[in-house]
Amino acid sequence: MRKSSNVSTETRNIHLGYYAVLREQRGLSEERLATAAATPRALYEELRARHGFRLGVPQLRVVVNDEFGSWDTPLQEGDHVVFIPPVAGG
Amino acid sequence: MRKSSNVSTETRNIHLGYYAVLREQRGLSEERLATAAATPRALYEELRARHGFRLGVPQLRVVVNDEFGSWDTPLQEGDHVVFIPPVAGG
Amino acid sequence: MFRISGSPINPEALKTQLAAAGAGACVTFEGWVRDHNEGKRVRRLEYEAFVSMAEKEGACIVAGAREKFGLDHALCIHRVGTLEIGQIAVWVGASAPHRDEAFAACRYIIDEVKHRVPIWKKEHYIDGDSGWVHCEHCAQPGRHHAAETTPGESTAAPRIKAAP
Amino acid sequence: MFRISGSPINPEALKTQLAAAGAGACVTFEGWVRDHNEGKRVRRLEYEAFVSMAEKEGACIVAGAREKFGLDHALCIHRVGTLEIGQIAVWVGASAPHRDEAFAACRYIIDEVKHRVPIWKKEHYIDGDSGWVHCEHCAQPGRHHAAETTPGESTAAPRIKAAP
Repeated sequence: MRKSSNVSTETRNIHLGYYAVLREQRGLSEERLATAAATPRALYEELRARHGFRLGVPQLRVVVNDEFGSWDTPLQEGDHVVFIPPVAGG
Repeated sequence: MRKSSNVSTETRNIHLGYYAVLREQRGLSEERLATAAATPRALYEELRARHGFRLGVPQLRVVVNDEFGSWDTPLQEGDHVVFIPPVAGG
Repeated sequence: MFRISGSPINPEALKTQLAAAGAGACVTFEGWVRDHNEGKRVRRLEYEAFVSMAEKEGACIVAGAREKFGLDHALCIHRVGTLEIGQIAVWVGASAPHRDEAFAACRYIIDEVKHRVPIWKKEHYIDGDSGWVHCEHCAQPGRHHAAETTPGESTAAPRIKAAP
Repeated sequence: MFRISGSPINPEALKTQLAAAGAGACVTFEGWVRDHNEGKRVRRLEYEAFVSMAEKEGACIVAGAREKFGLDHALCIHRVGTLEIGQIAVWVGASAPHRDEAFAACRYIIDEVKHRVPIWKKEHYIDGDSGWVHCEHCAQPGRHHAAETTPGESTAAPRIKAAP
């Protein structure tokens, strides 16, 4: 198990997918990103600061590798991450 | 207005329609009947005694001239009367 | 609109009548002839209606639902005659701006039709028996009863043994 | 079964998949593109889905409903892409021995799909404006919210002014 002091300085390659309002605000549907963010929460805050996303973490869910995940589970190299804006099917 | 003492001895021609279990028990769909029955209630009891209908008044509704009627409203010459067994559409 | 039909029901043709630019929800109910009831295996059903009264009562129910639930459109068609397993005995459709009203109205219409409209059904069983389906509660004006007949209620239904 | 579809939904073809000799009730829900929402006149809608997750979540909802309500069959298809007024955005169908279960299941499925499945819709208004429809409650896993967005909630939705 990695120590969190190490985790925060590692860099991981993350595959990001964007949908709906996040896709529009980001201006693309997917990207690969090298990030020092250790968790989905840190990653989203990094992206939010960079791209000005208006939605906050409480309004989103996160999907990691096609499973709904928790905001604080450590990210792994190569993870596929999607932040899910509030849905409105039907 | 007729006095009820007279009503009970008058004879009226009533057009009867039968449906479902009453039609089967009567063996026909409609008939014309000259009856001394003054009300739908009396008429049904007369028919029940004659034909052995198993349903009682509390299980039925009565329609007089294409309107749901009351059991004790005096019948008039030429009335069209249908006793409605419990329904089961759908 | 409510109608008694002696010929098969065509759901698609009916549903087009529910279209409205302001409608966001359409709910339909179809009653199908089922191969069993209360533990007995059913071969077919026969439906009989007091047509003039059925159409009057049915129209009243459907118009009432339109008003009560603020519907765009509502329709109900009920079959009469002999129906085989899988055939549509009754079709109800309701369209409304939102789904709450469309669901509630569709349910309301089929419940009221089953309780109030003078239509009767006779079940013909695999074993040759047959019986009129009803429950005594239905006969009480204004009284509601369980959605389906129950074993206790069905014992009141006369059973007519088929000729051998 | 749950499916995301890029082409128009064909209700009749779907409904034949619900047939079962033991089914006495079939309830369907169609979500139609409505010409208005929250007082704004709508020209068309755009639906977008995270397809792999939507189909996984949707399949889970439909299978859960089959189990929970003892259904014969259940299906849900959701459109993506650009839809005009009157087109079918989503279709849900459920068949069951009795109507209680068919109604409850159909309602359950559309409610869960609207709350949980990663599908988004953008409204394009007659006045040239557009906006993603959502409410903040939807983002809370396991939380239910009102059936439709409300004016208070919709103010949280980013509005993107169309190019003149």
